[in-house]
Amino acid sequence: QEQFVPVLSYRVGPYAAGGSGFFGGAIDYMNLVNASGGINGVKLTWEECETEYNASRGVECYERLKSKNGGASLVEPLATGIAYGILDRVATDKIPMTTLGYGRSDAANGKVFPYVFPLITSYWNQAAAMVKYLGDKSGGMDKLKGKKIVHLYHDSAFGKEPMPVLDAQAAQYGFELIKIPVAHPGNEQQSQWLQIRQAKPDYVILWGWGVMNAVAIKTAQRNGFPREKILGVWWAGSEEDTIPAGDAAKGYTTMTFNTPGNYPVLDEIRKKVYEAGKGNLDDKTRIGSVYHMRGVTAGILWTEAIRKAQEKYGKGKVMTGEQIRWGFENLNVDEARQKALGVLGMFPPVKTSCDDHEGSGAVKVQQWNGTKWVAITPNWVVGDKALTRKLLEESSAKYAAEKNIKPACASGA
Amino acid sequence: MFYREAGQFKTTYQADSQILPIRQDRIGIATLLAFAFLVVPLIASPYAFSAILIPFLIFALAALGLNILTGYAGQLSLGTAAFMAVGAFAAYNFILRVPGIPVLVAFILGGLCAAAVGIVFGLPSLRIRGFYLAAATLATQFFVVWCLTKIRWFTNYSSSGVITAQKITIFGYSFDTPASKYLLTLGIVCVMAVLAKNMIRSNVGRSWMAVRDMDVAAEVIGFRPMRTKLLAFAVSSFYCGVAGALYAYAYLGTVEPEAYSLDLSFRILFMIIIGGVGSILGSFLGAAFIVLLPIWLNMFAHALGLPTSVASNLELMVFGALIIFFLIVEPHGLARLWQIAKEKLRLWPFPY
Amino acid sequence: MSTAPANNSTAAPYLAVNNIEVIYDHVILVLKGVSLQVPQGKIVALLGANGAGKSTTLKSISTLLRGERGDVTKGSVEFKGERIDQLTPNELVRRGLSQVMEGRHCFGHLTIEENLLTGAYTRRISRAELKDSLDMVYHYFPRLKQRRGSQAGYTSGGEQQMCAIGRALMAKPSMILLDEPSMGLAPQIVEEIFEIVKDLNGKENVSFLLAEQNTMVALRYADFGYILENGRVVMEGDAQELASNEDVKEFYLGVSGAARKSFRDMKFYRRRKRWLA
Amino acid sequence: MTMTSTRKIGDVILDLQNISLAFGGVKALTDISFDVRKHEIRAIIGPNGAGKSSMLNVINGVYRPQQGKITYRGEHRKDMDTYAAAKSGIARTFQNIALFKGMSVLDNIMTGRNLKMKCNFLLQALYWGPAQKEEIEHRKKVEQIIDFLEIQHIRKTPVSRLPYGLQKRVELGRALAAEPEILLLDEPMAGMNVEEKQDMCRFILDVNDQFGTTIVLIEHDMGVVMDISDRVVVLDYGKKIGDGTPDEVRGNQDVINAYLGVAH
Amino acid sequence: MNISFFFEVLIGGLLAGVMYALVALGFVLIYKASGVFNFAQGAMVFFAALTCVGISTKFNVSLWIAIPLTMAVMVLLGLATERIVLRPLVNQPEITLFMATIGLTFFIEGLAQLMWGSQVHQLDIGIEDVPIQSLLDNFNISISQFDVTAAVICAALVTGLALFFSKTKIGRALRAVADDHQAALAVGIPLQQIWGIVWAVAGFVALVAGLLWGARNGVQFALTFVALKALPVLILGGFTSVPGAIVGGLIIGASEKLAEVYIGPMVGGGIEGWFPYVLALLFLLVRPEGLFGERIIRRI
Ligand SMILES: Nc1ncnc2c1ncn2[C@@H]1O[C@H](COP(=O)(O)OP(=O)(O)OP(=O)(O)O)[C@@H](O)[C@H]1O
Ligand SMILES: Nc1ncnc2c1ncn2[C@@H]1O[C@H](COP(=O)(O)OP(=O)(O)OP(=O)(O)O)[C@@H](O)[C@H]1O
Ligand SMILES: [Mg+2]
Ligand SMILES: [Mg+2]
Repeated sequence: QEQFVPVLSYRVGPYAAGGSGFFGGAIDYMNLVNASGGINGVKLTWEECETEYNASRGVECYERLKSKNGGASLVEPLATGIAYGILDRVATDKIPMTTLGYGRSDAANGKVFPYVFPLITSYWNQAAAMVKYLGDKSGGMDKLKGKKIVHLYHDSAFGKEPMPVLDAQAAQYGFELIKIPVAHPGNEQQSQWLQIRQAKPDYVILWGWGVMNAVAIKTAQRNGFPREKILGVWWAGSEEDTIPAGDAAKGYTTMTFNTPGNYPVLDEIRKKVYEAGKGNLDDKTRIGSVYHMRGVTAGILWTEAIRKAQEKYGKGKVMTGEQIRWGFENLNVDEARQKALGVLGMFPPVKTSCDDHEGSGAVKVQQWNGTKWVAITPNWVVGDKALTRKLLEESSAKYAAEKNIKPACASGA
Repeated sequence: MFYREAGQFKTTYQADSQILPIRQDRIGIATLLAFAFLVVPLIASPYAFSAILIPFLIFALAALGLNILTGYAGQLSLGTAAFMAVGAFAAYNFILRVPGIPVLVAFILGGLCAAAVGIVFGLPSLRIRGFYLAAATLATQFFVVWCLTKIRWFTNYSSSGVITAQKITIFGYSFDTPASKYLLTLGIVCVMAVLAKNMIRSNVGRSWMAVRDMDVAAEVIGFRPMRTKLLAFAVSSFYCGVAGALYAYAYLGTVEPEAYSLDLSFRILFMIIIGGVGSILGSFLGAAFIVLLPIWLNMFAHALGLPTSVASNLELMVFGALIIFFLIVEPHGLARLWQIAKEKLRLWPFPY
Repeated sequence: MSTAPANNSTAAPYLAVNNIEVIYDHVILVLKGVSLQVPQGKIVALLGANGAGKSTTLKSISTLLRGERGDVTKGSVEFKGERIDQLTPNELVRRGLSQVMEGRHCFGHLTIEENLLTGAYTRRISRAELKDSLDMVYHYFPRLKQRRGSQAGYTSGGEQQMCAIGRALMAKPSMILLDEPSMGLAPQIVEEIFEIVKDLNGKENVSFLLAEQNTMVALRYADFGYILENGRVVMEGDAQELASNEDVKEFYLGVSGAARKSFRDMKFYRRRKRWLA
Repeated sequence: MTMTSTRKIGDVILDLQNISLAFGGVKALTDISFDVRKHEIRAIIGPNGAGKSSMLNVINGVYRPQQGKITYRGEHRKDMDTYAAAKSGIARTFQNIALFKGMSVLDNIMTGRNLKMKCNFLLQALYWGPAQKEEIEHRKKVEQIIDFLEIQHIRKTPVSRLPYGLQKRVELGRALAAEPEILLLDEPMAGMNVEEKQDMCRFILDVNDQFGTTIVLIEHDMGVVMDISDRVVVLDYGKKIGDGTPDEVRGNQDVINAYLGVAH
Repeated sequence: MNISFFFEVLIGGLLAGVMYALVALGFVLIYKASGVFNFAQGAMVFFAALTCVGISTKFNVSLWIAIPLTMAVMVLLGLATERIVLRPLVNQPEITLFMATIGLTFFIEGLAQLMWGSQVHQLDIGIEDVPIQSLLDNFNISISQFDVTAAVICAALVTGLALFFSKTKIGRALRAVADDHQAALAVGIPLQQIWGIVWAVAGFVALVAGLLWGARNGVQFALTFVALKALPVLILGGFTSVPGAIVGGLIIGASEKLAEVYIGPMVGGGIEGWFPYVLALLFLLVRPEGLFGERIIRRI
């Protein structure tokens, strides 16, 4: 009895470092689950397919693996392009897709996107939380008035995603928002940072991806801009972003949906997986790194969804995609459950519903101390969720209209 | 062997200028087409349709377009993906904004928009050639993608900048199964391949090749380089535009402008070089090679049970090495290899 | 069919081509077993109609065939008693075997003088010696001296031809393969070129193998000749002997009977009699 | 040798006056005037680099002379335009063969007829109706030329595989396909043996005879030039040093000094 | 906008341009020698930087030992490329050779990551990337001392290469080879040897570029993208000119930065991706062979 998970990973190309960390984490956790007897006795199996972060190859991988070994339980491509490429397909094939911290923010509306789960938090909630954090940091939201915030973004759909939120909040709190795009891939940012130096902003929001992040930090340093004032998006907040920047990254802060640190589950992975020679990372020091931890988190949420589904449809049985979808929609990983799993505080409590495929929306802020990340907000930060909810409803309604979808909660299978 | 043309005499020029003058070839192609249209839909798996056959056909069409420009008219271009993007986004907007427009018409209009863009960006080719032109066509690539991300109208103000292709419905029949999408794509590709072949064997095609082989001489003979080159750009972009629309509608379903990145342009260029520059058959062979090889390698690497990161990197290396190997064996591409094989067959059992 | 005795000199030939077969593109058989010899210090002419395979023969000797997707599938080539089929052209030039290719092949972007200088690439010589060699070429081709600063791509056809020949001379070879040296040259230059050939042959003991369409002149200067038809040697012999052969006279020299006929009086297209085996 | 031609040579069809052409410091042509009469075979001779090819390039508009006037069929102009030249019936062959290397012999010759083809590319793409008819019609004409030049057996061969001499013949075919009024031939017989030259001469004479095509010919083989041309102009260093019938030119001391060397 | 800001942008652009030129140089070398547009140059930059870092971390040696070792590796890579890829492709059309270098790109990228893993690394070559304090204090102009050092290194490299090509007979031979492989062989130019030398030198240039860019942006796969920055430099300066690479780099760097700062905001920014290409294109319309490229000879 085996539950099959296709792994659409990328381990070559420009994003290989992140891909190997994330998928390594997810596989490590699945190994750990198997080492502890599986999910109520059901073992997990998986097969990897190299997508190269490329939409067309990702679709091929998805199609190749989706009906293998009794059918795919779920997919997680960790690539926006691939996620879009298979968005329609997962609904037809009835395979839930998770998009942890990326993808369409409005997919949190389960009435329109029954099979898509942007778990934990979406870009919009992140942006709202950023503003919240900056407000708190300035000593209260009212202190934001008259402040200057630069939104330095990757010039693509990804970088523009938070703009509706930021614009609304700028109007609400009266700060000045300066938007500066960086052309892909962003390996030269002298002109942007000169502009920033000129504008003398109070904060810079760094909405970057890939090499752009390290270069931004480096260029900030060479232009004498303090890194403490830079607040990166979570895709700009991994070791892969700070290590290349070297000393320049010290003091740099970013958002994250994992609290950095060590957790019992990581120790278990070290012991039961790596010592058994089944570890997925070549370099053991990367255990517990940001991407790895994100992968572990994904693994946890996947297994929890399967577990949940088993509770409803029969313990110890292999679940179908449709049943797991229900599991994802009824997740409840609260602190008690986290404690049981040995991950208390590693990510915010997640509770999903048909209306809310995201399940949380809370984030933390972390800072690079020169060697590792440390959380600098003791509690989870949540921004203006009413605002993001409104945007989400509008946007998903538009999608539904375009695609002729009648918004409705999927009935349990 | 049965591959002989002996005894087949052409009594009219019409017969002699057929697309396939040798009877065995005609039979072969007819069988292949019958197979593709009638048998494949019955036996292929959904995976084969939506992950291999459809992308193969679409890439082949785009490669055909690029081959018209690069292979026949001799203008090296790295902007293929941009033209595809124009086709896709234009088709999307036509369907969105012109109620009731037939999908095929929208595809054609999308292609025409791409052709218009092609003409504009083809203008420099009148002065610039070779790798200089290739590097300059990168301007098209970056500029078009930039425009599509910057001007929100093109993506209907979608917050993510991603368009969702509408359903393909023709005369009330909606193409939503992989098999039906495959047949639609196959139909379009076949028609366009025949049109391309016709152009190549008549005066337009000769004008392109003349300009490619020696533009000064072509001018002396009375071809006008400007018209010829721009026509090549237009036709090629049209093909790419239609391919781009199919890429969005029949393959991915949703696309963001970045899906039409430089990477895609290069992939299509690889296809024509591996397949055969200046050969219609080559476009298909090259597309098959570039689509299938990584998949095979990937499956093969898994079968070997190598650690995944090693496997992925080895795949890449083997892919690169195979490209080089094929070029060394036959610099003129798979199509030429095929032709040589046929010539050998004709002489068989004698070596020459 | 004339059967001049095969090379009757006792010494091993300077250059020997033994029964070579050449295939282009894996399928087109062009040379079907060609053998020929060039004794040291002699001028040998290779004659034949268009497409007979003269250029191919020369290219297979100088191993330049590889670059054109041609293969020598059978036979061997020996130069100074050693097999050279596997050597690189660079090594051949170092050993004293140079080729002047058909169709000029000058380096278009280099000036005439630079073209000539590249000809001396393989020689390790002082500036003064280099200059001497240049002067020698300029002495033979004064026209080149005038155009020394122009890019070869912009010079006239004849100037390019001179440049190509001059470039080969710069290597101071002991054996030169000349492919159609007279093509596109004005009559008195043609004479001059053959005088140069004679000169080099006489004074410096340079051997020549020349493929030439201008049979009249070629046979006048050559010691020995081969006639190639369709990739086979169909006739060989002393130059004088060949020149007096009736068939050769008719087809290659344009003299039938006693006198040369006017081109205007050729009322019929000539059907060549083929010496086919 | 006697002139046995029955052709009647007509009026001046092409008249070049005081043509000067320079490339940077190189004076390719200096103040050259000469004319070409209808139906005649006009030869241009001269040493290498004298400016012969440049002269042809001026006539069909590849080069624009800095000075001078060209009168063609009664029209005066400062210089020609390649397209206009082709359109008004000037066709040529080149010294360095300028065939389209990637195409077959047949296609190469077909390109010669492009100005006579009227169908637009959409019809051609459909290859149907008028387009097909047109294609076949022109194919017939081209086949006549192929027969005339006796190159039937290589019809479908890519030209790059042909030996030099045959390529020259194909190039002539391409020029003939345009049914030109004036045919400019730049060393059509270079690299040919006597027999092939004889054939080539025959072609030229026949074209001249049968179609009345005017021919301007550059050639280094004095035998050919003296035998078949009606009038000869001699260039040297970009200057005209002689003009007249072959016999006149042959006797001209300047020409002997500059070009012929010994009297032929 | 004030004048010191203008100068800041201008100088920043010029220095960035020098960095582009460094990469462009590698292209020029190989194009000059063989008429091949070496698509693998970006991959070689990545390979060099990664190998250098990989050697120094894996064997725990200092960078100053790793650099010469890497150089040896790059030379070997160059020679192997000549032997395995180029030699069998002599006299083939440019596009074929171009494609072969694309194959080479995949191979090198795979090889680099296979050997050293796909992690990102920091590369510290001991030059701090901070503004020069005196300039900042006195003129309020921020110029990184790293960039200035890089410019000096680049200038030295360009001068060296320019001399090498103009003063040695290899330089002339290179130009001959680029014109006509077949004829170059016929006059006895040892094509193999020349290509070997050039690829080895290109490997060296890639190493220098890799070290500087790696120190600047970190050693990661994205180093291969710097090739995209070098292309407009190359077409503007001319594929065949070493000084052209420098001048092109300066022009592209300065104008791209000025455009982004002064024109960018008007059209929504992010124009650095295409602006250099469009600029280069405009230059090409005036001079189709780039500023210093050899004129293309078209004659019949
Ligand atoms: N690269 C090639 N590919 C295919 N066939 C070729 C190639 N080069 C030459 N041939 C063929 O080989 C034969 C011999 O050609 P070659 O050039 O040796 O003749 P040639 O005697 O030098 O003629 P010419 O006097 O015209 O120069 C010709 O029939 C030609 O078609
Ligand atoms: N495009 C050009 N640029 C520079 N110089 C040129 C150009 N075309 C011709 N020339 C020069 O003009 C002169 C005349 O050249 P042209 O080609 O007309 O000579 P030609 O009489 O045809 O000689 P040949 O018999 O050798 O072919 C030559 O010196 C040549 O170098
Ligand atoms: Mg020959
Ligand atoms: Mg000439």
